[in-house]
Amino acid sequence: MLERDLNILIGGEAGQGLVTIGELLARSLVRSGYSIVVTQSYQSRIRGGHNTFAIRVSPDSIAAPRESVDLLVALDVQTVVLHEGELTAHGLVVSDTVCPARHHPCLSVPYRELADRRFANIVALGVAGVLLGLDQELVARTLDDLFGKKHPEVTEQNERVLAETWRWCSAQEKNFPRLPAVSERAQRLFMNGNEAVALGALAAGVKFCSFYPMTPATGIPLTLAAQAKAMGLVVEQAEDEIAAINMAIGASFAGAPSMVATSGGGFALMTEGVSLAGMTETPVVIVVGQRPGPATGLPTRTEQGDLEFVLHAGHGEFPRAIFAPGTPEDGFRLIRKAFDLAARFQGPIFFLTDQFFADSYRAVAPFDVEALPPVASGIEKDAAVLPYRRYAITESGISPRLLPGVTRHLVVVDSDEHTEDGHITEDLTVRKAMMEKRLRKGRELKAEVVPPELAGDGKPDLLLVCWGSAKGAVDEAAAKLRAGGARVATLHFSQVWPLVPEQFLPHLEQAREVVGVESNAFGQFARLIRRETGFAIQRQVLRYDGLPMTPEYILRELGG
Amino acid sequence: MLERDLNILIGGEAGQGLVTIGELLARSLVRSGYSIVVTQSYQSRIRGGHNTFAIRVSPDSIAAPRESVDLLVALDVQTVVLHEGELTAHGLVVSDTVCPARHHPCLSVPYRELADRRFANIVALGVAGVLLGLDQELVARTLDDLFGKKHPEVTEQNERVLAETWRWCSAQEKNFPRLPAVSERAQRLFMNGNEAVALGALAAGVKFCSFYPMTPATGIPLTLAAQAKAMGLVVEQAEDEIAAINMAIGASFAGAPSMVATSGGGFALMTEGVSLAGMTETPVVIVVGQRPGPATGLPTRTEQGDLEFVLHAGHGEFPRAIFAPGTPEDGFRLIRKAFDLAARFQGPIFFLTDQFFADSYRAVAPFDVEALPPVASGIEKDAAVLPYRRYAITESGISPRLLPGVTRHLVVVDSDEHTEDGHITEDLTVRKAMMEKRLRKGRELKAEVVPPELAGDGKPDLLLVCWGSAKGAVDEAAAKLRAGGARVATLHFSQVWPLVPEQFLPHLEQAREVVGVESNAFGQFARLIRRETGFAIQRQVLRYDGLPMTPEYILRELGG
Amino acid sequence: MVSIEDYGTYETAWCPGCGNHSILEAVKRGLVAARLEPHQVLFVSGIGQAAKAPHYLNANVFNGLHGRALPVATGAKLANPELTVIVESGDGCNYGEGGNHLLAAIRRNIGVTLIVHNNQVYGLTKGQASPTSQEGFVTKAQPEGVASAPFNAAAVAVTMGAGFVARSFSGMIDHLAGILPAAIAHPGFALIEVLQPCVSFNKVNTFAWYKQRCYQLPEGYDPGDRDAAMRVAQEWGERIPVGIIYRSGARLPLEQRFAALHQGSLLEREVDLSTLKKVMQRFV
Amino acid sequence: MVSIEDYGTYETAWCPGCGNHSILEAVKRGLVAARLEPHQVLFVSGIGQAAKAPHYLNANVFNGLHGRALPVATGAKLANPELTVIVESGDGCNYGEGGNHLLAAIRRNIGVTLIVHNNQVYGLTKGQASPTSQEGFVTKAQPEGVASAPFNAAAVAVTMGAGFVARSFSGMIDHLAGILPAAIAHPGFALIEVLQPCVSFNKVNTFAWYKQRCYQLPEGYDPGDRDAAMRVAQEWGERIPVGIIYRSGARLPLEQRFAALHQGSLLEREVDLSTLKKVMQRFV
Ligand SMILES: Cc1ncc(C[n+]2csc(CCOP(=O)(O)OP(=O)(O)O)c2C)c(N)n1
Ligand SMILES: Cc1ncc(C[n+]2csc(CCOP(=O)(O)OP(=O)(O)O)c2C)c(N)n1
Ligand code: SF4
Ligand code: SF4
Ligand SMILES: [Mg+2]
Ligand SMILES: [Mg+2]
Repeated sequence: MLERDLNILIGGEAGQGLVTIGELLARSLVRSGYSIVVTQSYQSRIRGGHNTFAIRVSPDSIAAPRESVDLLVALDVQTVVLHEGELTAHGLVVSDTVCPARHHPCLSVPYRELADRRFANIVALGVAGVLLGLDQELVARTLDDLFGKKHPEVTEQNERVLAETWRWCSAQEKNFPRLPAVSERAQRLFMNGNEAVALGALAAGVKFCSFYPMTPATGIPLTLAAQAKAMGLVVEQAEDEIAAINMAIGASFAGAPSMVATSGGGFALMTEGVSLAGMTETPVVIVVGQRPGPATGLPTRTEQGDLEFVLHAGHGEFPRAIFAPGTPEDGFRLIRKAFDLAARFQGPIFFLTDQFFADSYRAVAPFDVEALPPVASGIEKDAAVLPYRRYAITESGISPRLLPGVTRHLVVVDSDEHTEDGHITEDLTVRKAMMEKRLRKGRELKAEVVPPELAGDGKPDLLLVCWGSAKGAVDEAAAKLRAGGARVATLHFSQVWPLVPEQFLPHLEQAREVVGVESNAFGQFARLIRRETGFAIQRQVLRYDGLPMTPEYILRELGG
Repeated sequence: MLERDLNILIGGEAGQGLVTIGELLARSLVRSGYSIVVTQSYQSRIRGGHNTFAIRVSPDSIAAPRESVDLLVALDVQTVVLHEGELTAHGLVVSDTVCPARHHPCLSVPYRELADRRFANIVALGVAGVLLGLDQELVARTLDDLFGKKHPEVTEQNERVLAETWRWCSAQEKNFPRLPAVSERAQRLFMNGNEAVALGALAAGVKFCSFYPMTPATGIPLTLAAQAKAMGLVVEQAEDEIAAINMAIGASFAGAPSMVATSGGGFALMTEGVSLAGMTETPVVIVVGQRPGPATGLPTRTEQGDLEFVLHAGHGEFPRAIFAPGTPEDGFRLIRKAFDLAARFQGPIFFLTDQFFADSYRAVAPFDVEALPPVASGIEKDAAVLPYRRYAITESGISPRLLPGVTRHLVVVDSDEHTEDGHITEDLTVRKAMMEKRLRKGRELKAEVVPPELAGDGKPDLLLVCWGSAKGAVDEAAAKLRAGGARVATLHFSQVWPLVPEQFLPHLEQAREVVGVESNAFGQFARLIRRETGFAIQRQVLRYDGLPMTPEYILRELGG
Repeated sequence: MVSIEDYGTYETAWCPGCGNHSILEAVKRGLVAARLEPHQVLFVSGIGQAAKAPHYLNANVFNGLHGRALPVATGAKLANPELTVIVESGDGCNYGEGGNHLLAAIRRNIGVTLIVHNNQVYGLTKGQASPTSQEGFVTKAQPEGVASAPFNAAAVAVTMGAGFVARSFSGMIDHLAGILPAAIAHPGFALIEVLQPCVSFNKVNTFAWYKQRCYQLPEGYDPGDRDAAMRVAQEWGERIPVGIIYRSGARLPLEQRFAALHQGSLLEREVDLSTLKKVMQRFV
Repeated sequence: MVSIEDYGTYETAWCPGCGNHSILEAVKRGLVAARLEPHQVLFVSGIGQAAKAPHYLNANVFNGLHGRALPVATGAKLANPELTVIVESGDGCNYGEGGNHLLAAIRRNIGVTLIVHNNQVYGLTKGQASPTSQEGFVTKAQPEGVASAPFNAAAVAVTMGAGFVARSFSGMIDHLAGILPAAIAHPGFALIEVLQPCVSFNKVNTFAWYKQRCYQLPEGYDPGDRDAAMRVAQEWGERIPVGIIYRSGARLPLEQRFAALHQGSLLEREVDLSTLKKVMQRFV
């Protein structure tokens, strides 16, 4: 084990339950106080094929996946064939009694002896638990928490199989390093990016979510749907993405804080609606979980290829903001900010994630629900100035918003250019004034921008610039380089629009070399920086093979 | 009359036939050998409201509209009220017997005496014809050419009314400058931008056009539909824009050179299809006739607000080219180039126009149909290498294209990431190779870029940079400034993507001051130039009130 | 008491003689008959001549995108079921660009009244065929005549089990004004298709054409009889039936199906922190 | 003579036990029965489990976007009417995302055969409700149960006058293989809806569920009788009829309606310069 972490890769066919094992194991690790980074790699199919669930774990705080594997839990032969090469020198394979590993020791598990076929998952979980030195009791409880209610009929058998496996495995001779103990066992939540975003939305007061299923974004509406009854919100599956965004706009107009979640292709269908939100000045939060395109592309993999598309989506000109969380904590915190900005600035606010972020489980410090900053409703109780005009021209560009049906004032909004009272107009003087009113909101939005996070040396030899989910990998690559004596800093943007050059241009200019790190082929964020500041990022680490950014990839590309 | 041009504004309600008068008069002027620039300004309604049809005319070549008016042909009182202020010092109003003009002479036409109500248009035409010094015979012939076949029953009356009007008007005392004579009366075509684009497409061999009606683009499919039978093509109205682009992609895949035409909102719905064309490498020409947004905006006005949207439309990354014609001649020539590039580079090629361009009639030199450069089909007759692979990886990125059903080879294409033979894959090495293959086509596309046109001083004090339909106005503004002794040059881009900095960066750098001129609020093209070259255009003339760019507007904004 | 004056009088952008004028008048009368005050009503429309209608009366208005009125209306109704939500738009808007949303609205049985102004043509974009244009109809976009079969919304709606399906004609103001309150009162989705001459672009289906053909369903007609409704809905040609073709309250409206809405609208609800904390606990 | 081997054998990405396997087999047999060679056929599909089908046989394939197979197929058929164009995709693809195109394809009567794999669920995206999911069906996305009424494509198609409407079941390979050649031979749009169990996500409408309900239309059934077809198409519950429900050759297919196509396909036509010159003359 290099440093103080282990990387466990569970591999097998879709339908073999590897996600179940992975989630149970990962959750057990989190409950034991460890930090984790899960990377899910799956195919666009339901059974068969080859999927993996990787858990990197450490007693220290980690935020990036790792490529090399210490423990390979192979649910089929193919997993060994495909991944043995990724094993570290001390790596161990856990497999069935027949193990095709050629260069690494193998712990051959007598699955059939230990349990009925249906409980093979529990056996695999148990073996991994023992190897990692987990507490049997804790794993058993985790198992029960997750399956006890849903399948009480098998609770007992589950426990028995786990105990049996534990006994068997503990008795085996195995040369596998134990995980270093955690120093303090603080409570952590176990969640992936999608769940963090959904929880943040709930905490922000989301009341309406319409969606059309699309990987990797579907997890958000599903998480919301599971809580819809308890939390009092409506989650509605739409007939298509066009309906989804228009429904959300309608619900928001009528007074429900609203969101949609989709991926590139579905978002493409929403772009007319984006423009509608801009024109009618209706708040709406739009989550785009990126995956590799063009078109259907690689539906279950990851990429950061839609930044420019999202930034310019929708015809005509109107202000917007785009968040790009680097961690689940960011996801929770920033989606709340997104709802707040949507309400206050009355328009579309974007949330740009990706498959890696969406599916990556982490150990997250519990959110102090009572202490969260308030999220604005953006709605007035009554008209301060009469007659009420939905689009009253103001200095900030923000007009007082009333809800239809709530007061006696009529709320009139229009997708055409409109007068202050919301009625269609072709008066070109009004047009100009309305454009300027809308655009003024953009200037105010700038005052609220979350500044990028600089970490490391203030005047570095090397500055790595990144955004969104690449954060963990970039931070760790930088740490490695620093450990090697280099003066390296990182600059991570969790809000990628608007850009406020004063917040970061000095950093770029003070670095001897700046390298952009992003998961796309065009270097989209680097282009954007140049457009906004003139600063040309000369060197780039780009990735567009569908896999998440890793510290190793960055170091390789840097030739380090 | 300043200089050697006249500006005639015909105004009235929709449904009064002002477009008929305008077209007849403009066509007569073109047939008389004059150069014209028509600006149509209309509302999003069928009857009533206030519309204008402005014809600027000169014996010299002109390419921009002019704001001040010499001859105001008012079909209703409102026209005088609204436009008298635009009249030049020597301006004349042509109106009904009651003329509300306050500061300008009025030629009061006894419409009711001269003809039956139904022929009021002919009277107005006749009056304008006499005032402009046109040949009665020529105007009569123009009238007959246009209405003779369609309404033979009124041919005689038309002629009588025209003759009667001519007699009456010639006898009036009027103090209106005649148009300077033309030096040589070369044959010119009378057409607007949409027609030029449609004709160019026909000349390029377009065989399929699907569309959903949307102002200002509808004229293109309508022009094609009128010739569909004669020219052997299929024009199909789709149920929505999504169907339109997917149909065009299907037709193109099967072997018909295909196009769509729409405006911003309709284009928004096409963006997923754009990405599909990129991924499947299917040629398709996409015309986007811009109008002011966001959303429905000002449906009948003009803007250049969708450049960034079109440039980044579609999820994922793939190469594209965007043309932006400055004149109808450009429209004809470049749409042919668009078809050629689409076929050769196998993907979406964009054609960015706007309402001003679409509706502006001009006198266009006839195209030498025999001498047109060939347009590639991009289709192989048979597979050179076996087995046939639709996405064979090549150095140029371009793979040999066969048609389904035409040979015994099977043509397989996929919106998912695919292998060379077109089948769905999740192999990430293949993914990377395919991305790179597709992107290599972008590099080749760069070699074909139409360079921007520099006019005027090589090392100017002032360089005006523009694109698309702003050309005429910018050229004329520059000419005016030069006439005042300034060293001014213009740089016009009729292709706005890809950009090849070597083609224009030296010009930018050599100018003492560079001013960007575009019809949007963000200065989108200026941002793009900065992104691609680092060159920051410091000063901009922007317009976003829905009216076309004019020389006067530019000069005013420049404070000149 | 609400009166027709409360709904105001506006200058319109429609052609003189257009059927839209009468529809507007009938809608205002219908709203008064339904005893609704302007602020209780939300009109949602798309883009087109018909879709301008909500601008010409006093009410809350969301004038959205071409073809997308129904999803906006659905969202608004779900957010605040207390609103009376009426969609008004053209045949192109609802059956062309928005066809998919019509199917979904029927399936959802959302409590929205849809008034389709059917002039069998695209008016605002100057006369292309619409989904209801009759076969052979010649336009500049269809110089060889319309090839597609016309869409019969009433028939499709009845087939799909919509709970309120009616047809009227702009030439019958009282008829339409009479149907509207019933449609609004209907719990669930209600479709009223109104035949409407377009004097500028439809020279075939003129006022006289409709006038001659439209006949009111007889007194004894039972809109609860689905088979009869199917037959009547399919009738289109020399005679065109108008009236309430089908009516059934069998299905619960969508807005009554969400647990979250059992406590009323989604407006001004504070985040329930204690429940949220419980939700968080699941992630431990 | 073409044989089933010509259509090849591929490894699929479908779950063991999935109804798609049988549909694939039936389609191949049907193509052989129709005496079509692989290169004469173009399959167009969308995205979903069903939409992967064309990858698993030898033919020309355009695997496009989710919901958008029909317009692609329409364009291809218009460009080259000699191609046999078959669309294969799921219920979500055709009735959800692509609902508007289904309506348009029926109205156009485009000469395309549409095979809808109807598993009453979204398979590929892991089990959300589809437009055909039955009311009350519980999924992770619909924890309170599906609220919308299921979409009955056959009934809507018959109502709209589609010329060939059939239903089959993946458990009846011969039945489906027998219908396909007739659908392909039909001039104009043909719909075949195939009921198909999804073993992974639809635990309600299982193989046994369908098996128990599906019955073949009796020998004497006349698919030319529109009223009967309406009744049969509406039948869905304890008994589900399969077979050719409706058939009529009354309408010309779209591809025969364009003058430009009277001279054959649009392929490899040179620009007719002399006509072009005449066209230009109109602009003098
Ligand atoms: C996405 C989009 N496509 C096209 C248009 C252009 N458009 C505006 S109205 C209209 C047709 C209107 O027809 P209909 O709905 O029948 O209304 P009518 O004008 O006949 O009342 C179209 C195509 C648009 N505004 N948006
Ligand atoms: C525009 C768009 N939205 C959503 C998706 C995600 N998606 C892929 S397949 C699918 C549903 C498939 O259901 P169905 O058509 O019934 O096919 P099945 O998998 O059940 O065979 C969805 C929603 C997509 N690919 N594109
Ligand atoms: S164009 Fe037709 S629908 Fe539009 S206002 Fe005029 S008559 Fe009415
Ligand atoms: S998920 Fe369902 S539809 Fe998809 S392959 Fe598996 S069984 Fe078939
Ligand atoms: Mg209409
Ligand atoms: Mg399905």
